[in-house]
Amino acid sequence: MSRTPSGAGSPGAAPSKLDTVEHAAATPDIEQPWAELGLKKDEYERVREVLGRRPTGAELAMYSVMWSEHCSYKSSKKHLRQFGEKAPHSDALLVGIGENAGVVDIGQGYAVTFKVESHNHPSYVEPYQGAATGVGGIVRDIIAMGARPVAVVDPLRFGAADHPDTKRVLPGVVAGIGGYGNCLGLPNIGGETVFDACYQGNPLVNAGAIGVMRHDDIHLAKASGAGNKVILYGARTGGDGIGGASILASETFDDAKPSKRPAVQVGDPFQEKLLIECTLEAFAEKLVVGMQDLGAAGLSCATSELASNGSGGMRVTLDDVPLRDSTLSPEEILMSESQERMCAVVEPEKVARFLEICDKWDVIATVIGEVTDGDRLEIYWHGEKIVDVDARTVAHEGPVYDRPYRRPQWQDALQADDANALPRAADSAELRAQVLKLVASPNQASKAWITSQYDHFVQGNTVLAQPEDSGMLRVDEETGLGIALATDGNGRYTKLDPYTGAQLALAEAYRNVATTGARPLAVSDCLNFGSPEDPAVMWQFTEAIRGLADACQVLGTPVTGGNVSLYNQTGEAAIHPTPVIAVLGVIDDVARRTPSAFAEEGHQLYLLGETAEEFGGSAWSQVVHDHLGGLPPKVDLERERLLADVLIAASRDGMIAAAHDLSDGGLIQAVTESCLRGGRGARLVVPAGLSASTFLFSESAGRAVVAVPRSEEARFTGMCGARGLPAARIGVVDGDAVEVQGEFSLPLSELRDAYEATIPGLLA
Amino acid sequence: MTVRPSATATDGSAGRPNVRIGVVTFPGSLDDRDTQRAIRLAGAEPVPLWHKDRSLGQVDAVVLPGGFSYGDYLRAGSISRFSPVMGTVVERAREGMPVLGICNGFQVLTEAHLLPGAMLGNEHLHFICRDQKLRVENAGTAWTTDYEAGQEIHIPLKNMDGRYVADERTLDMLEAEGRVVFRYAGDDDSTGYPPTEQASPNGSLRRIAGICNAEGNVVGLMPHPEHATDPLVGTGRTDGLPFFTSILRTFVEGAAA
Amino acid sequence: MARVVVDVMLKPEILDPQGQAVQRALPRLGFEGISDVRQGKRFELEVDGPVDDAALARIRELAESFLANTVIENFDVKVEDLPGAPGDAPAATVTAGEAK
Amino acid sequence: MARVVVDVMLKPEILDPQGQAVQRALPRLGFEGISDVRQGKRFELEVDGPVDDAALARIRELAESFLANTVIENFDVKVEDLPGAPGDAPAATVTAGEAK
Ligand SMILES: Nc1ncnc2c1ncn2[C@@H]1O[C@H](COP(=O)(O)OP(=O)(O)O)[C@@H](O)[C@H]1O
Ligand SMILES: [Mg+2]
Repeated sequence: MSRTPSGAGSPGAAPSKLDTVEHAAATPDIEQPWAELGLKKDEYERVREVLGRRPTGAELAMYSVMWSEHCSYKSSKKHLRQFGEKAPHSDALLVGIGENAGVVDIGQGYAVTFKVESHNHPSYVEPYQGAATGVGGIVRDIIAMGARPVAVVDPLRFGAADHPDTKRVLPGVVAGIGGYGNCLGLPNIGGETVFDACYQGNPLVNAGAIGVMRHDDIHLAKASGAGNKVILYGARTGGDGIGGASILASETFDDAKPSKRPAVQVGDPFQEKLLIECTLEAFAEKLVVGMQDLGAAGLSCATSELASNGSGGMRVTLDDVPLRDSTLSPEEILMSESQERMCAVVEPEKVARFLEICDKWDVIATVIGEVTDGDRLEIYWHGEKIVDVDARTVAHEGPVYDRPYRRPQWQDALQADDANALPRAADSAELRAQVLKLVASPNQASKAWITSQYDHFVQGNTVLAQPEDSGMLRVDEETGLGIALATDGNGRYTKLDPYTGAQLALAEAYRNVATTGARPLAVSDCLNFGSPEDPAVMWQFTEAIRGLADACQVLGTPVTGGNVSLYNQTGEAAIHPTPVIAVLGVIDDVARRTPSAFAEEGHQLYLLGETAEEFGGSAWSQVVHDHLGGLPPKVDLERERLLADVLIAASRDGMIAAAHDLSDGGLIQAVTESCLRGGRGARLVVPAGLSASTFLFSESAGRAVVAVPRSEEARFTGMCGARGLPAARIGVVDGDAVEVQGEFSLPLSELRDAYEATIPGLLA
Repeated sequence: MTVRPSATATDGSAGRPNVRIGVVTFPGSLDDRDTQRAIRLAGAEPVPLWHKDRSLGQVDAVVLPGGFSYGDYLRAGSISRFSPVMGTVVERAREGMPVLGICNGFQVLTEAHLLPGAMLGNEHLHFICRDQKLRVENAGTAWTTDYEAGQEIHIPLKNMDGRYVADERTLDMLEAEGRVVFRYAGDDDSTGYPPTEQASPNGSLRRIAGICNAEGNVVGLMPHPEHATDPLVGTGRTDGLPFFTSILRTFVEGAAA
Repeated sequence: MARVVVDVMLKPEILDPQGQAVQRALPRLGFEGISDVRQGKRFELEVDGPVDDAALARIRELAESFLANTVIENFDVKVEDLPGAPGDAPAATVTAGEAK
Repeated sequence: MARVVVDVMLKPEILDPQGQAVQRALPRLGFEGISDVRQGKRFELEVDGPVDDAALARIRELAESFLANTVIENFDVKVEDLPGAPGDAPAATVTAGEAK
């Protein structure tokens, strides 16, 4: 390694000379590697303008990471504003967009915070560690709000199921998510696993976390109060995840090979578990004024955001940062993304107690600076000032782009390629074969191989977990108050129509929450798209945001926060636009949750909602015809609301024994799953006016199937009738086969084999 | 075995001895709170114990809970074994105090040589979490009297390092002395992992899920009884509750005698 | 038959939580004077036939593409004397290759 | 400063599924001619001061009581030349001890 111990300044300076603020002011003409650090020419010029001089090496490091797409949202900011502008009024929203995570009131003095983030690229490079550190990062966001993390979820997307590289990526990702989450003691209560060739080379590894706190424990990332101390605690800072900073740290550009600093870090879940415990103990003793996790952009981000959200003044002595590698330069320390670190702002008289708690948990904690009266973020190294900036310009006043967007030319042709025109099964035998093929297809098959690698029991509050429609947790043991969470996304629908696709994702997650008996309250999202520099992708992105914001308005569920992941593409080929939507719900007593298993013979099966011929983007069109075209199912948000109301009321009044929402795969997929879960068969009758194929495979939105005990039938149908929700009796729980009268009968054992063998077979 | 109830206090209402069961928290323990809850549900008093303390307070028995103490780095249980609290636990266990090790706690007990054998990574190399069928082989230990020998129960299994290994001589001895307390029963598995050589969910030799020491006061098992004590959460069953009522009864009857 | 050993260690700049946990435990066990511990993997491969340059080249390839992820790990390939039994052989004799 | 390496391998009679998994994957990757693979652990200890007999004896004790669980594992302790950087050093030179 050829780095100089004290850290070289900018190239051209003598290696031993530190690039101080003073030096920068005196040497305006030195060439700086802004391009290598990912800044555009005009962005670099803007930095010089903001500072009134050239930046020091350290300042350049900070601006370059903080003004990156990942940290500044420069391509998406303009559009994300809609989530705030169109937000429906909600009394439940305690903290909205802009903080580490939004906070929602669930009653009885409890508040919940939840968020989903992407860790796509690292997980492709090093599946285990990439996914593991993704979980670590999202959990720190939750702790930073003052909440105890109570569960994680993991929406995942991989390339084709039978592609050899999927065999490398998937097991590693799953083991990493499990390895980290299990070791933290967080139950995994849901997620998604989707295969599609479009994700080859760009797997989507999204990780979500939920935390619970009391109202008065909410903490914001804010450094206020001159004299308050800034404490860095957790892991030592190392040379991992530095990326471009090594360019700054090297003596010349030439010896800065890009591979020198790996972009992937190794996670230490044990360290993170200690961080959780000591942070919560510090919160409980009211020792903390402000709190920030260290994620992307490490200390650059934490210091500038804490300062910027406060009065703006902060002085940091970088020499006090505990290092794992004593040769790190100040630029590298500022940019390092070493995992498992947090930053707290603490009043001086409480510092001793804070450090004591860290010591109890064997967590290294160091005062690295203090809040100052001024409005400058100043950073010192070896007694010299190397950063002197207005923190806001780093953290919040980065560039904003209005990137061009244009509906792609191919969109019309894609939509014209109508899936409803695809040939249907010619006879009952073919229909039966199609059902088996559907149930056994990788996207529809059982995900138990994956989900059994996740602890869903730990913490002792898991009421529902996979494979239920949503995960559900008990929050209060006395009252039974609980929360539910579901995540959904459908890249195929969104490709066909981004506006509708995003709404369908929201509608499905919303429906999944209501299906279990919980009332949907709030939304978080993770927007995975290709390159924003491609106007077609940018159009998909803007349409999806518009669709989501509009739908949230109708459903009354505000977006509380989210995450944007762009540049998911290989060469010219972008992934399907994939907004992943998480919906959080509340249930006043988890004892009345609705499970999805058909557990008792004789229960009547009702199909709620209306079924039309809608095959565009469907699983059937993919599995049977390898086809993607036409329009996605229509969205009727008022209907979704009504359906949710009915499902919640039926759960509250004990009218239904089971419910399962209908989504990809249609009715037959849902019935098969509920039958297999309960170990009971079902006899179904195709309703008049529908073809068997449409009845079984159509993916019309706003539907669910419920099992109603005979004793409740009149009351239940009466309620549906009174509220105007179509409810058709389609069969009964019975026997040990799924039988569609006049068409076919499929023994449960045959269905089970088809459903359960696929994923293990692919990954063995 | 001899039970020496230090259970002196009585809870006024029932006049019943107040049985105090310590639950050790190591850094990285995860199921410690759940174990405390299960103890409370069974009617005893859970007492949190901290790994850095040598003292066990006034407890009558100790549970080493599940989790990933010290991240399970090096080997599961290998670092916790050297904690101050374990010095006392080992001492008191040798004097006859009942000790139960669940999952990570079982791993700590083997590393501390309170129980023979060792725990290795699951044979299929995956973490496994599922509802597991077990057969109770020995209903005579301090922790299993409320079961019947031969009874089949379902409790959650969730671990990475659950493969019980010992040499043949040790295994034969365990069998001969009735010290195999639980065995994995059936392989009603829907996860699709290839069946292990040993027909157990993790490759444990002779399908051993739990064992005890010669005196029967120290029991270790991989599955988690504390997660099968409340019908609303976990597996929806309460098959794990008898662990905690057994130990309660051990003391209540010991005190009455 | 010969044995080839592939040692895989995390790169120096990468955090090694396992090694760190071991090191932190040492003082408690009464061991002083060890300033750093790194933990890695050791693969013992029993090779049929002679371990010539071609065989070693293939094993290096195997190490690079499969046994190690060179994004975060370094590896080292060496040939060992024919051992008595796996796991208790005398140490290496020939360094056959390494990667950084 | 010197480096002492402790290799820890499962005893031969103990099933090593990790090694087996590697071995099973080999044909798929196009590697033939490897009849057995065992996977173990390698610890690199950086020792302050001289590595004399006393120091080695202490490290052997450490290996026996802590780094290995001798119920299931064997270990081997050796001294390495002063390396350039951890993880990419040339192979061992002195066999300092072993246990069965
Ligand atoms: N990677 C995963 N992690 C956790 N749970 C998962 C994962 N993949 C799928 N699941 C669970 O499997 C079940 C079926 O998934 P899916 O078919 O996507 O449900 P739905 O169609 O109701 O959204 C759900 O309970 C889901 O949470
Ligand atoms: Mg669903």
